[in-house]
Parts: sequence; C-alpha cells; structure tokens
Amino acid sequence: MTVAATFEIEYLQYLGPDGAPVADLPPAFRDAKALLPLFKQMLFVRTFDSKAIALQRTGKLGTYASCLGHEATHVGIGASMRPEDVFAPSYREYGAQFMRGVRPREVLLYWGGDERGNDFAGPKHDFAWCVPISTQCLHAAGAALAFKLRKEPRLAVACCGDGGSSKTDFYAALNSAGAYQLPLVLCVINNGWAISVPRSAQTGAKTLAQKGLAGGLHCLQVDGNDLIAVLEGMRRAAERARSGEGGSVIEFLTYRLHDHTTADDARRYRSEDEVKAAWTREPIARLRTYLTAQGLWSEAEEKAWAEECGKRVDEEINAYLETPVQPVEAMFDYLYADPPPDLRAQRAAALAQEARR
Amino acid sequence: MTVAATFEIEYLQYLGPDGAPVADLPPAFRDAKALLPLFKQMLFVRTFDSKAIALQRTGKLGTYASCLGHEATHVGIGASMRPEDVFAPSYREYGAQFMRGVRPREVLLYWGGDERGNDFAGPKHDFAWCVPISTQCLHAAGAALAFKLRKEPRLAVACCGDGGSSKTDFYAALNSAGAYQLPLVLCVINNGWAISVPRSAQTGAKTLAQKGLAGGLHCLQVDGNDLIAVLEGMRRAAERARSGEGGSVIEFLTYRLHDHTTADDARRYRSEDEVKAAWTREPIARLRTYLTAQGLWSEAEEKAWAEECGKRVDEEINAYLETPVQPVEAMFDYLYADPPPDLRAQRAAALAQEARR
Amino acid sequence: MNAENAPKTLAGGAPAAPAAVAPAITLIEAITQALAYEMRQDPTVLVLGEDVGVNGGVFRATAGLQQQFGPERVLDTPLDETTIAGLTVGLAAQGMKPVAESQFDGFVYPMVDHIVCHAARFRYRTRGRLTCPMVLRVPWGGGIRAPEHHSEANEAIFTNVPGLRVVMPSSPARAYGMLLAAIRDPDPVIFMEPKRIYRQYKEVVPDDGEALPLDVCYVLRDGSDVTLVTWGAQVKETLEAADRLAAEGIGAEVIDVATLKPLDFATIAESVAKTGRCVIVHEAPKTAGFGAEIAARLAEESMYDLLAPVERVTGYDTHIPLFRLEMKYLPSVERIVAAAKRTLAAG
Amino acid sequence: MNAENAPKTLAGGAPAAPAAVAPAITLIEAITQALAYEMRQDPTVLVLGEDVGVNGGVFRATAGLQQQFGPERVLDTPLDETTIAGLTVGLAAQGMKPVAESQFDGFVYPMVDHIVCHAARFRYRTRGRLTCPMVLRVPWGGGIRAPEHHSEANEAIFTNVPGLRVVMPSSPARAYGMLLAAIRDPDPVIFMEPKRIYRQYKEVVPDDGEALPLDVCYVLRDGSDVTLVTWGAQVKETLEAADRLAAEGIGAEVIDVATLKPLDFATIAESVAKTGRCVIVHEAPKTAGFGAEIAARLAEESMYDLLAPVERVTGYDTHIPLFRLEMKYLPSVERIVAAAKRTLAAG
Ligand SMILES: Cc1ncc(C[n+]2csc(CCOP(=O)(O)OP(=O)(O)O)c2C)c(N)n1
Ligand SMILES: Cc1ncc(C[n+]2csc(CCOP(=O)(O)OP(=O)(O)O)c2C)c(N)n1
Ligand SMILES: [Mg+2]
Ligand SMILES: [Mg+2]
Repeated sequence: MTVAATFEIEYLQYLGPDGAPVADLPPAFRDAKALLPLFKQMLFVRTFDSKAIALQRTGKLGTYASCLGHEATHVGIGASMRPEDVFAPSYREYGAQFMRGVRPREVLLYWGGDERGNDFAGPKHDFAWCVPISTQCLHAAGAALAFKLRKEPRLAVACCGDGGSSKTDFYAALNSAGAYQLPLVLCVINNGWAISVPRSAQTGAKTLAQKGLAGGLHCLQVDGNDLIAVLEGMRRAAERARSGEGGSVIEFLTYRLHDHTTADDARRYRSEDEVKAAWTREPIARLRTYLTAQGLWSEAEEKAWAEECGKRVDEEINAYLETPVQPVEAMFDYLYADPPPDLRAQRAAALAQEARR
Repeated sequence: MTVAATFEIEYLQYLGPDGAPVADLPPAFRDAKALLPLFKQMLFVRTFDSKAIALQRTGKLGTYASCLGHEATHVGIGASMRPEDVFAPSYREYGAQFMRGVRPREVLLYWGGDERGNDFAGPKHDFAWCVPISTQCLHAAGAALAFKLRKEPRLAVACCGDGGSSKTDFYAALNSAGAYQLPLVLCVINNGWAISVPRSAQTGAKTLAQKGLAGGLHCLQVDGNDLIAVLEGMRRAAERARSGEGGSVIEFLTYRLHDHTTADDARRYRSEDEVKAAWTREPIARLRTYLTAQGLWSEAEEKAWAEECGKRVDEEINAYLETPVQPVEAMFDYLYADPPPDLRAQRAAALAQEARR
Repeated sequence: MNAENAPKTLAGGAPAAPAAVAPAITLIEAITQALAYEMRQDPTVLVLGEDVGVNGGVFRATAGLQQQFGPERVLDTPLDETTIAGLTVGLAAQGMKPVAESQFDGFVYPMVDHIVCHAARFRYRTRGRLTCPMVLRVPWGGGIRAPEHHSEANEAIFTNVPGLRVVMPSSPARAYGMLLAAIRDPDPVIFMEPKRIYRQYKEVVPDDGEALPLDVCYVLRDGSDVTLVTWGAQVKETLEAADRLAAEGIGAEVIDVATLKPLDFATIAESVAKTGRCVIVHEAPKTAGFGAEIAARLAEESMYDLLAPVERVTGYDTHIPLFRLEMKYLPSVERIVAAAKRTLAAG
Repeated sequence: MNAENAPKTLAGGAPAAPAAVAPAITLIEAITQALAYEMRQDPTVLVLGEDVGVNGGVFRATAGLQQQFGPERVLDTPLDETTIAGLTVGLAAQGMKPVAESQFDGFVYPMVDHIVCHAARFRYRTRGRLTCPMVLRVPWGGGIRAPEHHSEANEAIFTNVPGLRVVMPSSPARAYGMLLAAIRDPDPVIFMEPKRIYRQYKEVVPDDGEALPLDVCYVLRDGSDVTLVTWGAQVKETLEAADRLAAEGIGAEVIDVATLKPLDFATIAESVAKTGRCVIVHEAPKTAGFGAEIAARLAEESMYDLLAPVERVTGYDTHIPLFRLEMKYLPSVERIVAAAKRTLAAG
C-alpha cells in the first residue's frame, strides 16, 4: 500500500478535572504565580455573567449569551494575544475581550440593544461581536492577510463554536489561511452544543481540530477547561503564526453550562445528568484547587475578590443603565461617511415625526 | 504526548505512465478484457472532444470545455455507477455521462446555447451540467440524503475540480455527508489547474483527498490517468456507500491537456514544458500499451475504431446542427408549472414582437 | 394557482365560524398545524433546519413534529445555511418535498446562491426534466427586541428572481392555508413569516387540509376613499390606521398582498380604480423595496385612476437599528394615517 | 459625493478633446487604467479575485497589473466567492482598500452574505469605529453568447440594502472616472461593468486621475418630448432609440442613471418635469427590477408632471435564456422606440 500522507492530532491537558497535574507543566507555568491574575479574571467574568443573566431576567437587558463554563478558554485566549493583534469574537467571549480592554458596560450596551456597545474603548481595530455564525473567521483571515502583506508581526485570532465549525465560512477561512499561509489562529470552542444540536450531529469527524487538515493547517486539541493547556496551545499557535509558519486550528474542549442564551431552555434537549457531569470538569474549580494547593489562593482571598468583583460589575451595570437611548438621528448618521440627500431627507422626516410625539 | 487522532491517506496506482503494472492488479481486472470496452469509450470521448473543439473554432458552437486528458477518470467514474444512482457533473465529464446514456448531441446542444441539452435522454434523474462551481456537490448530498431516508440502495456521485475543492459548497457537502453518513462519493478531479490558478495556490493541504478528513469521510488519492486505479477507487467508495458506511472523497490526479475552455489561452499562464511532461502520463497511451501487451488491442483495431468513432460523432454533430432554435415562447414555458398571468401576458407580448419582425 | 379564478375577498377581522372542536390558535401554531397535516398526508414532505428537531425550532414552529414523525422526517442540520439550501435543492430534485427553515431572516443570505442559481432554475434549465418543489420558511421582520440580524425585512432580495414564489401570510388562517398551498406547489416558494405577530392573536383554524390560494391579494377591509396596500406584520398597523381613518369618516380599503411574487396586481388596480388613492406600507427600507414594484405598476397601468400621488410608508433606507430604537424605524400607525390623509388632501 | 454640487450634464456622444498622447481606449481598458492609476497612487489599494493575477482576469481587466505591482498587490484567490467577499471585508476593515472581482455576475450570490451582513454594516454597527472601504467589481449582463450564469442583470439584489453604493458606468470615460471615485469612496461600492460594451467602442480617456462624481445621473442627450432613463449596456440601445426618434422629429432626453444607489432622482424628476413622459429601460427582469424604484418615485413625486403613464422596457420575468435566444430576451431598440411612442400617443 502506498501512503500519500499521514497526520496526527495532539491533545493537550496539564491539569485534570480534580486540579492535579497530569503532565509536566510548560516552563512558563512551573511558577504558578503567573496564573493568578488570570484566575482572578476568570472569577470576574463569572460574576459578570451571573449578574448579566439576572439583569436579563428582570427585563433590563435583551437576550444575553452566557459564557458560564468557558472562562478558561476565553481568558486564556485573551491572555495570549498582544494589543496590536486583532480579535474576531463570536458573541460570548467576554473573558477574552475584557483582557483586551473591552468594558463590561459595552457588552451590556450591545445586548441591551444599543450599537454603541460595539464602539469599544478597547483595541479600536478588533472586530465587533458577530452574530452570523463564523463569518468573523473569514474577516480575521482578511485581517491576517493584511498583516502578511504589510509585513506586520501581528496575528488574527477568531473564535467560533462547535456548531460554527460546520459553517462554510469557517472552512473558507481555514482554506485561505492555508493557501496564503496566514498568521491566523482559528479557535473552535467546542462546548458540546449548538443551541439544541449536539456536537455529534454536526459532523462525522472524530475531532474538530482535524478540520484544519483540510487546509494544511497545524491542528491541536486542547482541554479548554484547563487554563494551562489553553495558554500552551495558544502559545504554540501564536509563535507559529508570528514566525511565518502559517495558521492553526485549535479545538478547545469545554462545556456550555448555561442555556444557549437567555431566550433558550436547554432542559428541552439535554439531560440534567450531562450538565451535572460537566460541572465536575468546569475550569474554575480545578484551577482553584491547584492554586490553593500551591499556597497561592485561599477562601479568604476568594471572598474578598468576589466582593470586589461584585462591586466592579455593579458599577458597570449602573453605567449601562444610566446610558440614555441614542437619539433618533443615530439611525441615519453612521450609515455612510457622507449621507446621500434622500437619506438626509428621511432623517429630517424622522426627526419631525419624533418632535410630533 | 497524547494523541487525539491519526490518519493515513492511501494512494492507488496500478499502471505506471509507461503502461506497465506497478502493483498487483485488483481481482476484477486480472483479466484485462474487462477493460476493453472502457478503453474504446475513452477513445470515443477523445474523438468527440477534438471534434467539438473544431466545431467551436469554426463558430458553430459556443464556449466549450474540453475533457482532453481526463478520459480515464471520467470513463472510470461513469463505469462505476449503476443507472439508478445519481450523477452530479460539473461541466466536462462527458466520458462519465456518455456511459450513463447522455447523448453527444445533447452535450453539443448545451454548449450551443440551448437548454434542451439538459433534457437528457439518459438517466432522467441525473443532475444537469453545473456552472456555479461545486454547488452540485451539495445537490448530490441532498440526493444521497433522499436515498438514505427512503432506504434505497443508491448512491450519489459528484465531480468537482481541484479549484472546486476550495469552494465552500464542496466543504458543506463533505460536512453533511459525514454528519448524516450519506452514500455520497465526492470525486475531486485534480487536473492541476483552475483556469490560470495552479493547484498549489488553492490550498496549503498536501493532498486534496485529505479534505475529507474534515467531515470524517473515507479519503483516497488515485492516479486518475490509470483507469484501473480509478475503477478500484470508485469500487471501494461505492461499496462503502452502499453498505451504509458513508461517504468518500477521492482525489483523482490527472492533467488538463487543453485550455480551460475554448475561451481561454493557457499559454498565458503555464509552460509548454509542463504540458509536454503531462503528455507522457496521459491515460490513453498507457492503457493502449497495456492492452496491446496483453494481446487485446492492435493498430488495425485502433484504426477501425477511430473511423467508427469519427462516423458516430459526425452523426451527432449533424443532429445538433439540424436542431432548430427553440421558439420564443420557450423562454416562458418552463419557468413555473403553471405560468402566472403577468408572465403569460409577457409571453404574448414577446410573440407579438416576434411576429412584427 | 392563478389569480383569475380564485376568491379574493375575505372578511379579515371577521372571526371564522368556530368548528366543533378546533381551538383558536396563533399564527405560529397554524404553521405547526399545517406542517403536521401535510406530513401526515404526504410521506415525501420532510422538515429540515437548525434546531427543528427535539427543540422544535427556536420559535417552536416544528414543536412536536420530530416526536410525531421521527428523526427521518424532521432533520436537524449542521449549522450552515448553505448546507440547508443545497441539501434542500437536492432533496427536492430527487422526489422529496422539503420544507426548510432559516432560523431567522438575517441568516437567509448564504442560501441565496442555491435559491437563485438552482431552486429557481431547475425546471427552466432542464426544460422540465428536474423540478424543485421546496419551501423555505423564513421568520421575518422586526419588532421583537431581538439581537442583530434577527429583525430583517429582506423580501426584496427574492422578488426580482424569476422562478420563485414569495409568500407572506398575515393571519393564522392564511398561515395555515397558504403554507399548505406552498408545500403542494410544484415550484419553489419562499415563505416568510412575520414573527412579530406569531403570537399576537388567535383564530379558529380548522385542521381540514384546505389550502388557500397563492398568487392572490386578500382584501381585508372594504373602503372607497383610499387603498392601503401592505403585507406581513404591517397588516396590523395598517388595519389600525384604517380604523382611525374610519373614525374620521374616511373609508380605507386594506389589501394584504400575501403573495408578493407573482403579484396579483389586478386586485390592487381594481381597488385604486375605485378609490383613486394608494398608500403602500412595508417594513423594509424604502428604496427598491417591494413597494416600489406596486407603485411602478400603478404609474404604468393606473395613472388615469390616480387622484393623488402614490405614497409609500416604509422602513427608512438604513438598517433596522438594535432594539432600543427599532420601534422608531418601523412604520407606525401615525405615519400611515398621515400619508393617507395627504393623499386625500392632494386629490 | 452628493448630488447637489456635482455636475450633472455631460455631452454623451461628443468626443472628449484628445489629449496629446492619450490613445482612445475601450471600457475594459479604462477599468485597467483606473486600477493602475489608483494602485500607483495609493499603496493600500490591492486587487483580488479568481485569475486576476498572471492571467489578468478572464476579461483582461487586470491585465499587466500583477507584472507591474507584484503578487502582493494583485492576488489570485482560491476558487470561492465566499472567501473573496469575506477576505475583502476583513482587508477593508484593517486598513486596506481592496478591489475584488467577481468573475461573472452569476457568481456574486455567494458574496451576498458578507456584503449585506458585514460590508454594508461595519460603519453602522460600530458607530464608525470600523469601516469597509471596498469595491466589488462585477462584469454584468447579457449579450456576449456566454454559458449559463454568465449573463445576469442582477443589480436589484443589492439596491434594497442600506449602506451600499451600486454603480454602473456605461462609457470608457465614466468607467475610468467612476471607478476612481468608487475606490476612493470610504464606503463599500458594488461596481457593475456592462460586459457587452467592454470592447464596443473607444474613447480618449486621459489618465489624469480625475474621478467623476458618484451618486449622480448623467444626462447624455437633451430632449424635450420624452425622457429615456437607463443604465449599463442598455445605454447603447437607448441612445440608438433616441436617434430613431429624432429622425421622426421626437426629442428624447437620455439619462444614464450611473449610480443606482443612492439614486439621484432629482435629475430624473427635472427631466420629466420638462418632457412629461418617461420610459425606463433595463435588462433585468421587470418585476422588482430597479426600474420599479424610479417609476415609484415618479408616481410619488412627479405625478403632476406626467402627461402619460410611465413605461418600463425590460427583460422579461424569466431567466435570461442560453445564448441562442438571449437577444430575444434583451430589450431592443424597437421595443424602446415603441414604448416612447406609446407615451407620446397617450399624452
Ligand atoms: C448564520 C447563522 N445561523 C444561525 C444562527 C443562530 N444561532 C445563533 S447561535 C447558534 C448556535 C451556535 O452554536 P456554536 O457554534 O456551537 O456556538 P455556541 O453558541 O455553542 O458558543 C445558532 C444556530 C446564527 N447566529 N447565524
Ligand atoms: C462560482 C463560480 N465561480 C467562478 C466560476 C468561473 N470558473 C469556471 S471554471 C473555473 C475553474 C474551475 O477549476 P477546477 O475546479 O479545477 O475545474 P476544472 O475546470 O479544472 O475542471 C472557474 C473559476 C464558476 N463557474 N463558478
Ligand atoms: Mg457550541
Ligand atoms: Mg482543475
């Protein structure tokens, strides 16, 4: 038998679900102190998330997509990027965005039905939240192409879900990343579900990581509930990209512990048992155990930090709630650099209509 | 290092470019007689092709896409299907279509600018020629899904090119074939070029076969200039599909010996040397050598058959040339089962306009 | 399926005679009821889309269908609209009657290629050898405080495409009857469902399998002073505007276009011949929205009947804003009333 | 870029004063000339598409550019229109000015999602933080005896989409000047090129980098009896029709719309105020073609000026047939002349 090609997909995990190391830690994390700020960030994100859900439940926020359970993956991705890199999120990677400078109030504003939420104070060049699944992967590929053409040492990172890895745009992104050898990292955040459709129904592929082989990319599967594995996986992909070796697909194995969004009821389609089991693998507990074992974290510290997080999030919520609605003309003023006459006439009519109320 | 998955892509070749066997032949072809009708079909296709090009050059045909060099792949694919299977061609697989009952005059009619060319006398259920690249792959997946749902032992076969394997529809087809485990065979006919774009610029993947891994499909790379390899590759994929084991991607390595179409001039973008080298690997010569060595073919037989082919093709050409243009109302009569009133009014107006000429 | 011999007038607000057992149902329930009816009666009908299975669709349009008909009749698809469209075309060409769902209006764009290049052309391309009897269901329009891309009135993207039907019911009864007709239609139908009124009110809709005609406008209210032409969710505001006008002694005729393509212009022309005035109301942006086609036909064929310029009351030529502002974008009862009065003042 | 302060009248047939050295060039050569000019002058401009590199594009629009500017300014893409559109959006948002090519009109549909959901919205969505200054070039329309999907007049698919410009030049000079303007425009432009007249005639077009205004109609011929409004390749037939009408003593004003979106309706209204009659000519299917918008505006804003019903002379509401019949599909000079005469008889 003649063999045309062979491939191997590596799996990365350093901390097991019980918080105990299962492999030699990468050099950067032999001193666990480096993990502490990221752990605190994960706790902050979880506080933000639960308060955002509560806000929606009381009618003060529109539909909201929770990030419960994804904290290690999101924070790990955010921590692996440089400010000048470009991030292309889907719609729930707040943990990554906060690391880059996006403010919680902006997240709330967006889900609160206000475009200004996309006018980040954070990196001005990052892409906005992207509802049409995986289309952002191609925009990130375009950004990576711009970097390559301009010979800038930047990389583009896009996130999509397990469902998103079925989307043609995802395939187009990996295809072009391979064709042009782009500094692109495609992060497939496999949380088991795409609304009600389980991972198993999306594809016959054994791993989602292997999809990268279709474009000749580097492929890696990572325990997305293990912050160290996330950081190490991202480090490898980023190094590869920055040194001109092209793009990667990383599959992060995690779990969506909440409903798809606040408009969803996951009890219709998945078992309590599955969710319960997933809680035993969730990312915060295992890192807490590990850091506590390392003598770097304690219940008291956790309590103090939780309080601090609550206070900070509340400030953000208040800032959000106090943001007045945009004036009617905001509908017209950001469509073209220079609005054409008909649009200006419509703007005037809308203002007149408004005045009549 | 933990390994999540490993893969191996097999390459099939039985007859080398010089016509000598390079591996044990599959049982079905230990008696070479089985190959004879297919070889004759390959010669017929080549005659048809050269006469169609000549027809275009003299202004009697529109743009025409030659199949020169693809004869083994096309005929081999056609020979591997059953009448009840569904074929979804791109636009140059005449060799496969002739095997299924499509008539040369229909091919000419289509490229001659007449929709009736798509109203095959051949299998009524086969898809029409498909210009929008690789979209037919998804239609074939839909057909395969229909077969699976109805529990019919049929398979769907779609062809696309090396360029076509970059198209998102191709990825969507393999993704759904894997997700539903469909009886689908995706034939990627890698002829080195997509108009002026070489295979190397389409993707970073080492083989096009490996794209199937993205959907968990069976993947195979085949020497598409070796009829035996084509038949064996198709046999495996068909068996797999019919027995419920799901879909395959087969990459057929061949070469486009002609311009992309008669509207193209390949000298603008590829070297004479490359084309010359490709002629040493072309499919007809090697099979001729092999069959002659087996005592199954001779110069005299070739001469007689060439004459016969010429006569048959000329008959088809005449039938094409004698087909009168469709009447004006044909523009309107096949749009809806029951044309709405406005369309009927437009039809009447067009007829009146026609009468005025 | 043609306009000539189909009933065109229907008492819009008048409640249908309640059947012995049939409970009143919402528009979305009428959709489910039609799907279930046709699946029982035609084994080639199947439903596919994202989350249409166990979950019953994000709007619950397919609720219970998978349980009733099994996973081979109600298929969850991988998350890709190109896939949904392409598989649907393939299924339809090979003997099935697929009813596909686009989860929201804003996700229909990746389907455009297969719809325009293939679904709309199979019959034409093959001179009738292959056809594409499919339905694409699209929850349509704004006003439900949803996120971005969930609120679009994008019907115009299909209305210049030959070979399609573009249909939009605006009541439970029409949703039921027209969906049955759409599924039975031998050609592709884009079936847009005004999601804002999915659960707005209930109507008794007997599950009798009776289709309603496509390709005809429905006259919902008679009037002789001005013709109000609309479709989809805006039927609600338009009927309300007619009520307000009536309170001022102005008789507004209200026409639900119901099938945008092919357009039953005769019904509109007849009404305008009577009233001499026409206001066209739609959610989509004004420029090149489907209202333009209706106004154009009036300019071509009803000019001598018009006593006043045609008016369009529409969404503005901008994207529907996120939900804090969306109600300022959608045409309001006030704007419709004002336009109707302008036509009366002009004449 | 607005209509008010832009020149609107241009002697259409009148030959431009020949520059010292500039040779006369075809429309497609004017495209190449504009691309080269802007690439020289703006290092962020790049060209991408299928076969645009060594091969210079299937129509030769990019001939010589890769040789001149290198493979990093002129990029062959993998064969996927979704890819082209998505990369283009990403490039444009990150500081480049990509000019993408859709090889033919019929292949633009897979680009629709990225154009509608992203290119048209980046500025709006982010309140101006990100923008999408891109051009999508689309060889457009029928009449070149090409295969299926190579002959489509599908401009209407973009005209209801807020945030886009839809532009179509109809002469070498306008191709050059409007393409420069399109590339310099800070918002996305769909630039449709009437391929039937790519090589129809030559005009002296100095390579002076002078852009022509977008968002304005061009009045190609003055006349006081009837207004003929058209765009793209049909400008040819329409000017011919005007000649024939002139021979019979009828003065036809000919307007090349040139930018469909945003529409410069003022120029059309002004002409119709003078002539009282309007014939709209386009290749696309009639129903919901862009001609509908122009007729609708007339019905709204020019009704009192109209002395006769508006006429539309268009492609039929069916797909453009394969080439043996295509010339029977396209609007002919005869049909335009007949329509103009009908408007005169009616008034
Ligand atoms: C093109 C498109 N189709 C459908 C949707 C509706 N939708 C929103 S999220 C979602 C599931 C996404 O699942 P996955 O990619 O796994 O990401 P997750 O939500 O699990 O993070 C769907 C179907 C959408 N936003 N865009
Ligand atoms: C969607 C689409 N884009 C572009 C084209 C124009 N086009 C026709 S054939 C072709 C190249 C196809 O190359 P490949 O897939 O390798 O097939 P081959 O022609 O070599 O058989 C291109 C770009 C098309 N037909 N469809
Ligand atoms: Mg998921
Ligand atoms: Mg090829």
